[in-house]
Amino acid sequence: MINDFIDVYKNRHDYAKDWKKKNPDSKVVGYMCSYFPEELFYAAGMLPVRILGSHEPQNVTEPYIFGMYCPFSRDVLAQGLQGHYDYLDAVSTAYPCMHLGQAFDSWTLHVTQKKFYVDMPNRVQTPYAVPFLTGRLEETKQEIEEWIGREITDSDLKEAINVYNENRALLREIYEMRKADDVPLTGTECMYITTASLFMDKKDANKLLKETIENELKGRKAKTADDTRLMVLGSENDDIKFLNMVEEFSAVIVTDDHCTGSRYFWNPVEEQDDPIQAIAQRYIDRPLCPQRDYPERKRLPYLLDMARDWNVAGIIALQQKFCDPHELDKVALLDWFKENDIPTIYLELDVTVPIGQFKIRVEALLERLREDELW
Amino acid sequence: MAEMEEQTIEYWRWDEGNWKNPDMDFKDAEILTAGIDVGSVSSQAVIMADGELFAYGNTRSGYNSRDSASNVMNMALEAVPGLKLEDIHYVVGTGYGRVRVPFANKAITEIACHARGANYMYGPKVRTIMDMGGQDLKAISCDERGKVLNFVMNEKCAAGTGRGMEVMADLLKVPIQKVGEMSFQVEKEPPPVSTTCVLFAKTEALGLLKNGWSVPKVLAAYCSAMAHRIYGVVKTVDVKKEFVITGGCAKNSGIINRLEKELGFEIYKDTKVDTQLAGAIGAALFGKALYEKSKKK
Amino acid sequence: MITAGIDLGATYSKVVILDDGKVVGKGISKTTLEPEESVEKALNAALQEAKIDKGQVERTGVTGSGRRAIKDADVVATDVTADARGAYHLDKEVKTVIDVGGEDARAVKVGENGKVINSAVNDKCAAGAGAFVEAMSRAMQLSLEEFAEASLKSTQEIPINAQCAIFAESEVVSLISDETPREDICRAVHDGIADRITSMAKRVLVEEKVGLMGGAVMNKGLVESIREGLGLDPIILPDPLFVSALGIALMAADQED
Amino acid sequence: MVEKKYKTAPLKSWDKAKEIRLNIYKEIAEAKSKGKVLLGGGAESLIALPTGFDYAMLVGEPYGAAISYLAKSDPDEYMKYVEASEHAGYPRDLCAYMRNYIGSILRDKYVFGGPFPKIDFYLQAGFCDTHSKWYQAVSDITGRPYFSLDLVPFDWEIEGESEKTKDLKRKYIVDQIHEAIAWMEKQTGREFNDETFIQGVLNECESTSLWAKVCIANRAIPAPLDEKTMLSLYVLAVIGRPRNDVVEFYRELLDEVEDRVANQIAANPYETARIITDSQPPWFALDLFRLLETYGVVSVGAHYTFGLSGGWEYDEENKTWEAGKTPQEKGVEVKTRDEAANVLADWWLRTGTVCRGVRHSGAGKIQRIMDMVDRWKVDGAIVHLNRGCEGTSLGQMDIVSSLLERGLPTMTYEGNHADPREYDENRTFARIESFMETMGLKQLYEFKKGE
Repeated sequence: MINDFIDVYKNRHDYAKDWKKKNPDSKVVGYMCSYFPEELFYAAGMLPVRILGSHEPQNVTEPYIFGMYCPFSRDVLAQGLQGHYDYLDAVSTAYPCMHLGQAFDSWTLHVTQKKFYVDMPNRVQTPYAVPFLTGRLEETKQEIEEWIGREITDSDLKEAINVYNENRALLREIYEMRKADDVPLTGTECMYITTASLFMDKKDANKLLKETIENELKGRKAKTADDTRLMVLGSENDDIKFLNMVEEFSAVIVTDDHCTGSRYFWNPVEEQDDPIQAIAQRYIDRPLCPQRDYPERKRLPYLLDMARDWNVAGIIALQQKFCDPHELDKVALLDWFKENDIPTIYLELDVTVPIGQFKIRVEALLERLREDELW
Repeated sequence: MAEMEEQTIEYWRWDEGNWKNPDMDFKDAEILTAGIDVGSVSSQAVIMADGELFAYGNTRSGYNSRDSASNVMNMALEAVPGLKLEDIHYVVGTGYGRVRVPFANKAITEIACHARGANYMYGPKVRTIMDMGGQDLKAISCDERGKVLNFVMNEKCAAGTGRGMEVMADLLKVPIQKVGEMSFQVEKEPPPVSTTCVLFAKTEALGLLKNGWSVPKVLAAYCSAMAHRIYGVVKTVDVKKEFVITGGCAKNSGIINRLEKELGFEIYKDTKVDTQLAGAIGAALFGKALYEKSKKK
Repeated sequence: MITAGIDLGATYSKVVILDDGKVVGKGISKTTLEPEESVEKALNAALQEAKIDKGQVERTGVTGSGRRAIKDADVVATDVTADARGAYHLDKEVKTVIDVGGEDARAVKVGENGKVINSAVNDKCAAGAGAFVEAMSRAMQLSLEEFAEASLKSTQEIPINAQCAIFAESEVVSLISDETPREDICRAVHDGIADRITSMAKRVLVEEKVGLMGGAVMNKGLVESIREGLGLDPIILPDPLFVSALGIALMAADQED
Repeated sequence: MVEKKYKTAPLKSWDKAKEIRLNIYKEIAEAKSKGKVLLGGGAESLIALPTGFDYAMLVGEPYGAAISYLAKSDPDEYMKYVEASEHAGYPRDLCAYMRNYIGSILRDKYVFGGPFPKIDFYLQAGFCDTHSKWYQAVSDITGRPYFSLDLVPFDWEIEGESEKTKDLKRKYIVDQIHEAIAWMEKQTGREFNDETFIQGVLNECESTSLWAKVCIANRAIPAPLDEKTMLSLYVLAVIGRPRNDVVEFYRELLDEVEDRVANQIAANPYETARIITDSQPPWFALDLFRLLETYGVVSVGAHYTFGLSGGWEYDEENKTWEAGKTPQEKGVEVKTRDEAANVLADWWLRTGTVCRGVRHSGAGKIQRIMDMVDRWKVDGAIVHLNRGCEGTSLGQMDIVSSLLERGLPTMTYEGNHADPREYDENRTFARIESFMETMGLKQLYEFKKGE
């Protein structure tokens, strides 16, 4: 049920520690970017958990990371330096971006030495990306096998793929439900669900998702057709406080494009003879982070389709302050939605949300979208 | 240990006061509405009679937004003997403290209100509004009714906001009302200061003074840096020549003239109304429309 | 020997008179646009306290951001060096000095004999500790003392992001309009600044004992937040405003002819 | 006046470097009228790739830096470039090279005179987040096609990357080189000349190997070169390393520098302390090196200065980096396009340290810096926390902490390599002064602002 997800979100470390108690022979591996091929690690009986920030100001990262790196990357590193992830057996990432990569490098120097690093290609648009990533994943698989001292079989992999695919399908189902005029859950609630699932054993998550869909969401009306439908998109975002503030103004967030939201689970692994290649293909084909959307701009039409399918009236683009890949899309993105007549505001996230400064921008957007009220 | 000297003059303070239109009587009006703009720095209350500016009050914001709202409303009411708060049909709050105006019927953002207010002050031709507040720069584009079409605000860096000018006025001991005028007392326009960061500009300004720059020259360099910065924000909306500035900064000719040079055209200044009132005026006008709407229901 | 140490800072000019290593007079004045005058004022006050004539001063040392304005000093050194020297004199065990001034904050790692090992100063977007508190106390309509006291009574932590002082200011304005208790806002301001100061200080690889100095450390609320941020128990150096002036006076006395 | 410790002499190669550089920019301006293919792209773009055509190439980073020089001579003019891009909506904290470059396109103004050259296509190796997207934005503006080659660098040697991983990376790049050649042929409608390409590749290896040797010569005491001079010398490799005249230049330069070492001719006749810096300098404010000189300090280089144009090969045995051995030196014959592609990919992955450092910091980058401290006999370090280039600032704070832990006096200052609004000279100079006191150095003569 939604409250259970909220509980996991808030007590993510307790969840992981409990899991470890229940699975004493298994390992917990922290990862930093949603391009990380979790299936490989899950197939090895591990629990992959996403490392996110805590949204609290901190004073521990400055000796290790430059202040012009995005607040998210600094917040992530702070979690490690403050010892919140002490239960991790390894830290890992697929090449994310320079900023999060810096957090990873510092983390391996100062916090967790055991690491896995996947050279995720950036130019996913080249045909050579799949064979390259497949090769790198095969090596990663070997590294895991050496570490845990046993083989990861094809059937382990297929099992992991099935569990992850089921999770993706269930989350998609919830997103489909948000297409309704009377939305069964708020964007804030949905963010709790998707983000909590980043920390959960997907088998547990799937069970809970099924229950939530069947027993809680079906027939529920969290918001009505009078609420203004919005989409949020941009870089990492689990700013519950922000979403909550937006939805207090008779608005509802019905879909998103964030790596902690839809981008994480949108597409399944399509079956192929070679499960490793199937996994590689999935990460190459998934919805794009701006970091990997070039030379052609494929992300913008994708976002427009999503906005239309979910019938949104306006868009709130949120990026982590100093996030270069998002900033490099800013002009194109704003032009694109202007051409396509969807009012959009663009905000920058920091460690804490300056609610006062954001309120006015959000309210002004809503006033624009609901002009009948004032005019 | 020798005494530290107390600094008593507040160079950064704008004028305060109230006003009433001497040619109007509130008893003739069908609808009386008020707009209260509780900003981070100053608060304004405007009373409008059938959509015409009738009276206002303007004062520094205090710590408590509710008190600021009440104070400034009382100030406006005091300008009109016999007028009481109960006589006013509809009150709209705007500005930072918009939801804290205790006697308001509705809160509306200053973005919508400034556009609407500018439309009243300068007429329906206005298409671009720049509001320079204490900590925000807002560039707004609007239609002939003063309806917002798009808006942009400064992000990630407060450089170039009104607060910076206050700090500078305080540092150089120049009353803020005189900053503009004084910034033209230079033989040759100096290059803009390299940083508009409020805190760094302070050290840079001190450095320039030590290098023998005159106060007007430093002000000129700072005003032109501010104009640059504002222009940068404005440029990201569709700038039209029908351009006005609202807020306290509109009174600073040192910035305005330099901004005009950058824009390559003259900014509309043709209004008799104090530019600081734009938000409150817009709010009062929305109040009238909303009141009429509520009557129709 | 009688020496005068002058610390010409951005906000205040401070002077210390030493007689054979003993402080006999101190003086302070607000730094104006005529730095020489400001120094003259502070110097006269210090001389008066010391009951010494100007002519008796044998050597003069000058430090502080405005040091270039003072001609004919025997020793000129930057604040970093003077901070370390002054702090070492006051407490031989101090290994890290944190100097919190009006505009800048600085951390100095002190080595043998008061020599500087390394130092850090706040970078862009993180300046103005003392000045920021002043502005905030003004916004809250409190005196600086009231502001500091209020903060110590706070019962909850409210995170504000103080990377840019001006934006922090608007966060404070939002807190005010949200009717957050005054004490908590005061504390939030101190915590925010302390985060910046301690972040910066950690760059010099802080070692105990930590000594605090500078005008802003007279603010108890801020000191409490710094203490928490460091996770260490710093001491406040005696006469925290005059440590640099003391340091440079000592350097003037040390100087070989 | 203090007495000079060493003799000094102006560098003879200086004028030639300037001449070749201006020639290259002139060739770009005239490329279209001379029927050449004209392309744009970044310095780390395997710039031997287009040598299969009769071509000219505008390399983005030095071009962005060239615009930033204006900040010194004509600040108003400089502002017009950077503001043009900001007014178009490109955020202010993006790479300053890129913003200057985009401003130049939007103003249709070539900083060396005339309109912005009509580029046929853009070619960029995506080795940092910004570079990959930079030319996408440029392609949005100009409508010119863009090819991006994904460059996944080797990790630092200390990480023990497997041979299999290295092979995969090499193959990934070789495949894309072939893809790029086919793409370029399609864009230009011209045939790719394998012979000139092979020569270009060999030149690229040789230029960069020679530059590494020049840097190595700077280990000598007194240092024959200071970093400020090196910045003007390495740039030729950045913009033209596959060119014959550039290879020739570096051969002569190496001779001259080795001659200076033999005769103890110093860059700074007062040399008393040696430092390294980190990241690009603020290009418009190289006076900070001049200030350091007045204290007898010579900056002997930076990871950036050494690595951007340098080919460095790891010496497993001594855990250090030496100048990369070129195919010519190894006696490897390169006869086909595919062989050349393989040589180019391998050279780049193996010997390119800046590109690697933009992807991987951590222990490897720290090791590289420590190696410089040891081998170049360094007494201190000045780290430019570069707000304009997040690629080169990767790992900087960890490097600073490591240097401090090692006991090496280290100073930081915040700035920007190509946007003067983010650099505060007064504050930086004040810090340098404190730092000099910390290092126990005295100013030997008065500092005068440079020309």
